[in-house]
Amino acid sequence: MSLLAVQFAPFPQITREALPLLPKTLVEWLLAGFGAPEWLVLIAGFLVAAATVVGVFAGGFALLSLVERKTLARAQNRIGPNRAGWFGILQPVADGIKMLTKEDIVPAKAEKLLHLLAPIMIVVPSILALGVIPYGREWIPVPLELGLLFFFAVGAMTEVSIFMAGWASGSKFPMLGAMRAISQMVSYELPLMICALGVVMVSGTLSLPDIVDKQGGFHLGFIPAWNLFTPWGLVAGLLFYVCSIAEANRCPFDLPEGESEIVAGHMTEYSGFKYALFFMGEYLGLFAISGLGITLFLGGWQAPLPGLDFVPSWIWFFAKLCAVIFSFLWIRATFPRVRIDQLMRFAWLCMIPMALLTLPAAAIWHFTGRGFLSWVVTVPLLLIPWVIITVIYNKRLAPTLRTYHFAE
Amino acid sequence: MVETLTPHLPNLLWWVPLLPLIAGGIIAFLPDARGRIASKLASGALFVSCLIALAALACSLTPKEVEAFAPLTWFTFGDVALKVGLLLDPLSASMAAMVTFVALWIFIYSTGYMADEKRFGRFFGFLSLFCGAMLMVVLSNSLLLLFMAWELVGLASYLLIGFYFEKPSAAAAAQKAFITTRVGDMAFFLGMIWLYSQTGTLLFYDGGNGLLESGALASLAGTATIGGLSVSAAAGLLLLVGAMGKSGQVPLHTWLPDAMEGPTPVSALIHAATMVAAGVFMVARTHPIFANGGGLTVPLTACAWVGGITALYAALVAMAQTDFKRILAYSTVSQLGFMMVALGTDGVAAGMLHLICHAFFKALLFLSAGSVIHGCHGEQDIRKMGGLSKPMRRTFIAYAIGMMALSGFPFLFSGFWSKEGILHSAQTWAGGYGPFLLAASAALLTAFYMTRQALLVFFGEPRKPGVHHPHESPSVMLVPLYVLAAGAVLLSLIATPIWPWFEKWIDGESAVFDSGALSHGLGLIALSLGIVTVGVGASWMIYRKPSENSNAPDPLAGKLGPLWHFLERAMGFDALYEKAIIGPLAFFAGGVDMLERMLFVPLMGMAEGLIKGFGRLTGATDESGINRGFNSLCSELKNRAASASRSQSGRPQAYLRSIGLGMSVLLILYFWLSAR
Amino acid sequence: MTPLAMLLTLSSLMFTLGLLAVLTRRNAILVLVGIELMLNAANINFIGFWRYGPSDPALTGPMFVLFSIAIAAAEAAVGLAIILMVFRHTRSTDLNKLDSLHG
Amino acid sequence: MIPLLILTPLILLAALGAVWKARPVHAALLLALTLALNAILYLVLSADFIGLIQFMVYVGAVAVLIVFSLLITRPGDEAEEIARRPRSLVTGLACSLPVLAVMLFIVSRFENAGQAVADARSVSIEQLGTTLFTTHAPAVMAVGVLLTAVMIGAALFAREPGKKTQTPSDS
Repeated sequence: MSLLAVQFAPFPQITREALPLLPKTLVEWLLAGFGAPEWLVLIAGFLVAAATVVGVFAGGFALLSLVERKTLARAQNRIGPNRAGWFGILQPVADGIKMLTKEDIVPAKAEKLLHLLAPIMIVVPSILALGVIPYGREWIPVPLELGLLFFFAVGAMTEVSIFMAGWASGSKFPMLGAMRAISQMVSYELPLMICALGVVMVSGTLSLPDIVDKQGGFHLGFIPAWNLFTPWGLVAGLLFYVCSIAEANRCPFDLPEGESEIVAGHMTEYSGFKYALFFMGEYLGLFAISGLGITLFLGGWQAPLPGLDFVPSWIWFFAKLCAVIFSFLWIRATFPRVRIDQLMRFAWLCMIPMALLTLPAAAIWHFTGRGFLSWVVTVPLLLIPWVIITVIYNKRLAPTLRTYHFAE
Repeated sequence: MVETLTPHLPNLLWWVPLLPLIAGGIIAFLPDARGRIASKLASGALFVSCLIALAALACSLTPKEVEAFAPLTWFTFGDVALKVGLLLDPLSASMAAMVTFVALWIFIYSTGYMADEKRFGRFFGFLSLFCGAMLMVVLSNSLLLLFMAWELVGLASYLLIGFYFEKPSAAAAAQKAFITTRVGDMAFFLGMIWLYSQTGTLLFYDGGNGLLESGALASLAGTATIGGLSVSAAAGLLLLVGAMGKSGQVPLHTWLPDAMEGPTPVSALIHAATMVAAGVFMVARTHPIFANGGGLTVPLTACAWVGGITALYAALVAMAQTDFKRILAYSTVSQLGFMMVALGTDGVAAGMLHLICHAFFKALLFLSAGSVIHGCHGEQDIRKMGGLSKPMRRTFIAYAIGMMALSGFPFLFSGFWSKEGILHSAQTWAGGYGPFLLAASAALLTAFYMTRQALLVFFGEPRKPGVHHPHESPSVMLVPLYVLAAGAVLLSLIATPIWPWFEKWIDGESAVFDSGALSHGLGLIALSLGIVTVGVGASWMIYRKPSENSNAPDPLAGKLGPLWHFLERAMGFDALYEKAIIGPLAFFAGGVDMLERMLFVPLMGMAEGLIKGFGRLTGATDESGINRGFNSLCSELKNRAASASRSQSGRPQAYLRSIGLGMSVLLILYFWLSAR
Repeated sequence: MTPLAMLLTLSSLMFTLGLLAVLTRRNAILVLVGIELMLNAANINFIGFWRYGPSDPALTGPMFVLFSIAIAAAEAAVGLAIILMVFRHTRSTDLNKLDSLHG
Repeated sequence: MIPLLILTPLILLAALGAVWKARPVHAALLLALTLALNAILYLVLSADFIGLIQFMVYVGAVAVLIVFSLLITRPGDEAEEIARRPRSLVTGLACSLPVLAVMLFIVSRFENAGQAVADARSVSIEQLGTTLFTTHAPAVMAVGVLLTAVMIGAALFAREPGKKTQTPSDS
């Protein structure tokens, strides 16, 4: 009875910006209304916020699996899945049901506990990472002061979980796949962080919302003040983009679970729901890393053109996200897989030096007044080494025409 | 020619003694096989030095004051510099010329005489060494240099007497000669040191402050020594003893007859002409010291008496000798006695004259003796010879000239005049007639034994049946005989009182031709004529018909009986010395040896035992105590170390455990202490 | 029992466990695990004292921890590199076998 | 205080597992767990930056490194490990227990040191940055040099001797 007697506070006014926070405010409002204790309301609010994020990106995952297959097909001049529902829209549901109903095989020699734990450990960091990215002016699930650091710290867990997955399944292939995956991720994490460092240095804070705020405003009226449109930002952005592909183990760098090589890499011994979890982990990781890329270089939820204030900020974030994801898919459709030694050499002898270069470039850019003059100074500083490194030093990495030896 | 030479004299004169010495040095390095070269080298060197000596003689003919050449400083010790140098005055010039001339002909003679000798080179090496030393004695301006050369001469005589060192008698004779002369030399050395300490210099003539100049002589005369003798007198006596040793005067004469063991040319050169004359020359050279203090000084009287006694003694002994060369040896001793008498009685010039003449005819006699022995194939006993005048005619003639000169045949021979001069100075001596009488009787006996020798050797029938036809010596041996014979005769020219050139030259005045001089010395000449005729006559009477067999007793032996045998044994001097000196010495040596054996040997034995015992003791302690202890200590240490090293197991965790323990113990200790 | 005491006991226990691991483990890599534990124990101390000790404007605690983390990482890297090299050389990481430096 | 009470036993258990576990990989993973819990402890103690750094460095890098080297050397001697355990444990304990005793004795001195309830104290990035780069600038540079040296050294050590990094395209 006492429930009804509770006095409801007036429903807070929902603005367009705060639309994604609707469920959170709704639940808080209800609990408060029902006289729940303060900490309960707080926790419930957090939980609901988290739920919304997970829900959004789980939906995104499902959509992405379909869209990826569609775009790949279109790129290869075929139609892609269109049976399951109108234009194949229900294909993810079908995959999901397939995954759930598949028998969950656990190899005899596997470490039972670790085998189970591995997939979970892969999804958790991605979700944590998603929690810290600012999606909209209002919609920041966890506004951490050390947001970026948190993102990378959590990112570090993925290597351990991949190792667990590979080692726990007991057999040789997963082990080898895990080792290759780990070496690849460790190698590419370094340039990733160094590029992010550039942004941190320029914007002066580690908290992601502040970084996005700093990217507001427009140069010369129509060019948005995103980090991408600065000399060092361009280079750092591109490097960040390439590293994020490698981090997500996608296409040119999808060596670990390359179908034609080591079966499915560290995921060979998994089937059923665990396998699905792996995929979910991968895609969520993709969302997280591209989200970070957007916040650092593409101005997060900042509008591309002036005068578009009426559009809520999170719309811009998701638009950019779709664009970036599409570019991933596009790359996956076009580029051949890279060999492991080329991959490693590219990371250590090409990416890291350039990433290190962006730091002084950013410093010089900052201290020469960030204007036209700084452009003139920093561009050669970056261009010349880039030419030296790619053209002269790593000539062997350039793709060469394949020569076919036909049996005489 | 004289003027051109005098400026070069100082360094030319040095070559006179140096050339033979250098020749001797070179010969010493030549192997014996190259003997021929040695003789040519030695005679060549001597020939050159003889030329220089004659040239020097020519320079010193014109009488002028004594010319001492610049002395060289031999070596300096502290601020004192010892100087040596050469001297050219009539005395040294005449002696140098005589020595080189006689030695040269003896060299030539000995190339023939020693031809078949195995060690030919070595002989000539010693000879040239001797000549060099003798010339150094003669020409030296410093008593030290003289003494040094004197010793060298003694060495040379030792080497030459002991030339046939295989013969034990020769070796013993050489040793005897050397030791007896050493006794004399010791006295000479003491005298020299004494003179040096008094005057501070040893140079004879040194521009005013030399030894023989007035300044030094005055200082010597002044200081009196023990027994009231002045220093110069005492030193003079010592020098006299040195001269007696070298010239074979009575107490120290025993070595000279035995020196005949050496080859005959050696006897001729050394024991007739030169070396024995060294003593006489030294006395003549240092005469001012002897005569220091004026009048009848002690050394001079001693010299005279010693000379007289020696002359008579040697003449007596010579009568009873049967060995050809021993007779000549004793005659040399007596002639030296004559010279000493001359020097003792202020007849320095007469003494020197007799010395030079004696050198010529005594060398002649010895060389002829050599050729006789050579002819008789080494036979030396006159009793086994006889009638050699026919087979060895030329040797006989030379011998005869020498014999007549020695025994003083009148007028023609130098011996007569020089002996007459000595008798004259002995007669006019202030110190009494003693020496005169001794000298006269000695002269008589000289004539006697020389004719005895001549008769026994050259006249009568050859007594030795085995000696088949003795052959005459080759001309290389005869030519020197003729030259020396000529010398013995020609010297009389400068010796006669008519034209006493030599005496005046020695005394520094110029000689005056005075035909009347003979008239006022007639008594003495008559006396000496008488002496000679008596001596020869008596000898002729006794030895006219020598008995046929060679071992018949000597006719004189029958008459004198025991006295003859006494004389034959040289008055028993050897036996005397044997008993008087060698006996006690041997006894003393025996006693010391016994002392040694009785006292020292056991002592040493004890000491040895002690040391060996101590050694054994330390060895034992070392072995048992230290070694074993040390080894056990080492092995203990090693085991302990081994166990300790095991803790260093190499396992890091073991180390960490110990670190942990250590740390906790330390901390506990720290807190426990701080809590207290 | 103040939180600081709690933290200190935690760190000493952790240090001891690390020490035990270092002393007992035969595998070189697991010794490294022990060493990491000991280092973390030290870090806990630093943060504990910084947090509950007297206020410290100079932030020595955190500074120390930062440097210690950096150096621990470096040490782990070098240690493992060496262990790998030794492994390649002797085909074993068993510490008891690597005792050639014995006395 | 409560989170502390929860975390401490967890950390100790994980650490004990890391030390005790026979299988090396399990031990390594448990180490990763202890390090993660440690990071969480730092976060609880409101040393955020250090916690995240700890998490990133230790869990991300060191644990992976250790696990990686375990993969390479593949130690398989768990059986022998167990067989030998009692003896080595005894010696190990004998050495480490006194150390523990000493430490606990010292800790007992601090029984009531420090505030019971901590005041709100946190370190901001700016504070950390300024102190790090002003007072400890040389230290930071030294650590920089050290890390580069280590990187090069480790690369050199781990390289197969003699074999140049061959890439197929070089043939």
